[in-house]
Amino acid sequence: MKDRFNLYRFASPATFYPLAGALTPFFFAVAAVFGLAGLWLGMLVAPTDFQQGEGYRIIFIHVPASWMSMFIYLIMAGWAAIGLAFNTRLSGMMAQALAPTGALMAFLSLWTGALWGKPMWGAWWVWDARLTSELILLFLYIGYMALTAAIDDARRADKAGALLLLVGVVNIPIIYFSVQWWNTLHQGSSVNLSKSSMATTMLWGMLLMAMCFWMYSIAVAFMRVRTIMLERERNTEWVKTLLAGDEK
Amino acid sequence: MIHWNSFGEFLAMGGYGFYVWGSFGVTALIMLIEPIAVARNRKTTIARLKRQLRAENRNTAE
Amino acid sequence: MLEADNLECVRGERRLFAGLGFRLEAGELLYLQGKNGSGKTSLLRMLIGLLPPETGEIRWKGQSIKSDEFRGDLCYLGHLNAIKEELTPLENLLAAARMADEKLSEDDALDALEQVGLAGREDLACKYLSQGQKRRVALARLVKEKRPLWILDEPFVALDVAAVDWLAGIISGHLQRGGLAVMTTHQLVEIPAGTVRELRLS
Amino acid sequence: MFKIISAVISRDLKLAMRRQADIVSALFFFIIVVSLFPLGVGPEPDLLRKLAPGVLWVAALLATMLSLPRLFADDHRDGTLEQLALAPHPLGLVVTGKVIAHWLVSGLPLALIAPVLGIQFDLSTDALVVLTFAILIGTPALSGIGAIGAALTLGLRGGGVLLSLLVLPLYIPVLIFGAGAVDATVTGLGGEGHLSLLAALTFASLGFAPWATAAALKIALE
Repeated sequence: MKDRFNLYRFASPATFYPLAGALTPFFFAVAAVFGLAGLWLGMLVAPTDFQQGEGYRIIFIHVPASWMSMFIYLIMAGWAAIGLAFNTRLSGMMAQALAPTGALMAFLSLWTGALWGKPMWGAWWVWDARLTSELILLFLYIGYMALTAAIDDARRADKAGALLLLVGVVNIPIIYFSVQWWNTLHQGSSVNLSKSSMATTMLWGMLLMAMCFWMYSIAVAFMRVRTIMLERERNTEWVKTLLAGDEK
Repeated sequence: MIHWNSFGEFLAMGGYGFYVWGSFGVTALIMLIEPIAVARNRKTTIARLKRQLRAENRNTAE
Repeated sequence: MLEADNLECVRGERRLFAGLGFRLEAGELLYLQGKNGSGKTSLLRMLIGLLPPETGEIRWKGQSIKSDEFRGDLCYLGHLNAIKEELTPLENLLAAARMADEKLSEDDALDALEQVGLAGREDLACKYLSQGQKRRVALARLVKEKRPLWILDEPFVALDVAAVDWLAGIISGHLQRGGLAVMTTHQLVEIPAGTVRELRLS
Repeated sequence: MFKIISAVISRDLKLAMRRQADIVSALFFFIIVVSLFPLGVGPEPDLLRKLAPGVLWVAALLATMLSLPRLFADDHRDGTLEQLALAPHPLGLVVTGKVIAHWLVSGLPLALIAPVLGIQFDLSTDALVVLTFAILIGTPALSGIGAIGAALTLGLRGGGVLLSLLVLPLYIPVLIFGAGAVDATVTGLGGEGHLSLLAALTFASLGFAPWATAAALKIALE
């Protein structure tokens, strides 16, 4: 019984490695298909928005990027919980592989938000509740990456990072509501992004783009986790055989 | 079916061209650079690990 | 009473030991020996429950050492003295006892300090003491220590001959009362009473 | 349970009293930062009144940050932390004691000096009272949340900067409600709502943070 558990624990990166390798091109391909379909629908077919003109088309990347930035943080927190509860090695590696992509998504969300805000609100940056929360989310990502990078011992880095993620995930709703509340107190008017009634083509375009971002994130995270695995497991037999072969 | 009448109109985005293409351009750039960077990192890591392994094997053989 | 089963220790990249096990009964002392970096301190940290072993299990009185109860039976002395430079030896002893939820009267504490040869220094902040004297402040804890399991990391380091003899006496008294002790050491010190066993890590 | 907490508090206070320079320097940092602002933005009373809540609170956050790295570092370096972790009661209780002690020597002095600094910003008496009260009930949350960061960065290179990076984003709700309470009083809206939310934050973080901190300390001690 004990031996089987051990075997499972030691085998899991070894089995996950080739699996992730085989799936990565597939996820990139699916991401490309979704992306092309989404762009076609969003950029070529969807009609003009009667309030925001053509400028609204930024939504097709702004919203998926924002969704992904939040979703990836949740997934990382989920891996963190698994890692702390069951002491699995894969979970820390997955969280670390996801973090840079999540941070980039948060950055894209801010960047496109600024480019959207300038023509719509007349300013690159407004202290809107969503933009502010997104900025804080970016800080949380950077904090996580800085902490795990600062700890040399991989296992301690995993555990400390996991704890930080859980603390962050508890705090995110509190931060979000406090920012929103603060924002309504100080602004009261003007900035309102309610998207009126959205045409179905727009909605579909957005969903397709969201799927594209999702698949892309999985693909990149798989690529990254494979490198992390090699690095971490370099003294195990499976990595040594792999390296002795023609792994590229 | 297609919303635009001409390619120029598509590029102009009803006067929002700079903002729309600025958003899409940077996104495309990031989505291009990130996988390339990850792949390069992977290559250098593998090369380094292979070097280390070879050095180790030499040491044990002696 | 203290059992270790099939312990494996991995620190960073290296596997320090594997398949290690032992059993220690009342009145027995276990000497851990081995070169620097052989995992002595890691094994001690496993035994006190701060370092979870990669595999294997450690039991105290038949139960896993993860319980609060185990820590109530444990007295650990690390290679760090765990004394505060700003406090006097007396304050250090009293504060440590209170924070460990132990009863220690001021008289007992003064008595212990006298035994380790710090009479007259009770009210001097520890930063004015020498290295050896600081070590004695840390060791003074053992004088009134009634907990059954002592785990000591290099207790004889930085002590002069007289102090080594005194400490050996304290440890053998502990063993005679039915206590257990695990220690790492470079110098083998003769302990007058109790069964002495050795474990060599390579 | 209270015996352990009070034992830790009394020891930490005794240590702090023998090292008063630490308390005093954090306090002076607070005073100086707050006093710099009028020099930077100009002496118009209306502007200063508007800025006061935010400036005082941000300075309070930074002054708290200043003393956080040492919260566990000394105990870690001399081996006391190991002994505390091996005591036969949950480590969370010890952390609770340390957090309370930290607040007594960092948050409490800030609250006591804050009304004096508020006068520099031409705040009304009402606003001064609310400011003091807000800092009084908000700073325990800062000590609690900060303890998590201090434990996570224990023994790391550049731990101090990293600590601010981790902890400051988590301080945002305290900043918002703390400064909001004073702001609401200044504008005549009444700060009770903010203050009760601030109290809720403090209670939640004092209940939750010590256990997260204890877990982080155990990771650091491995």
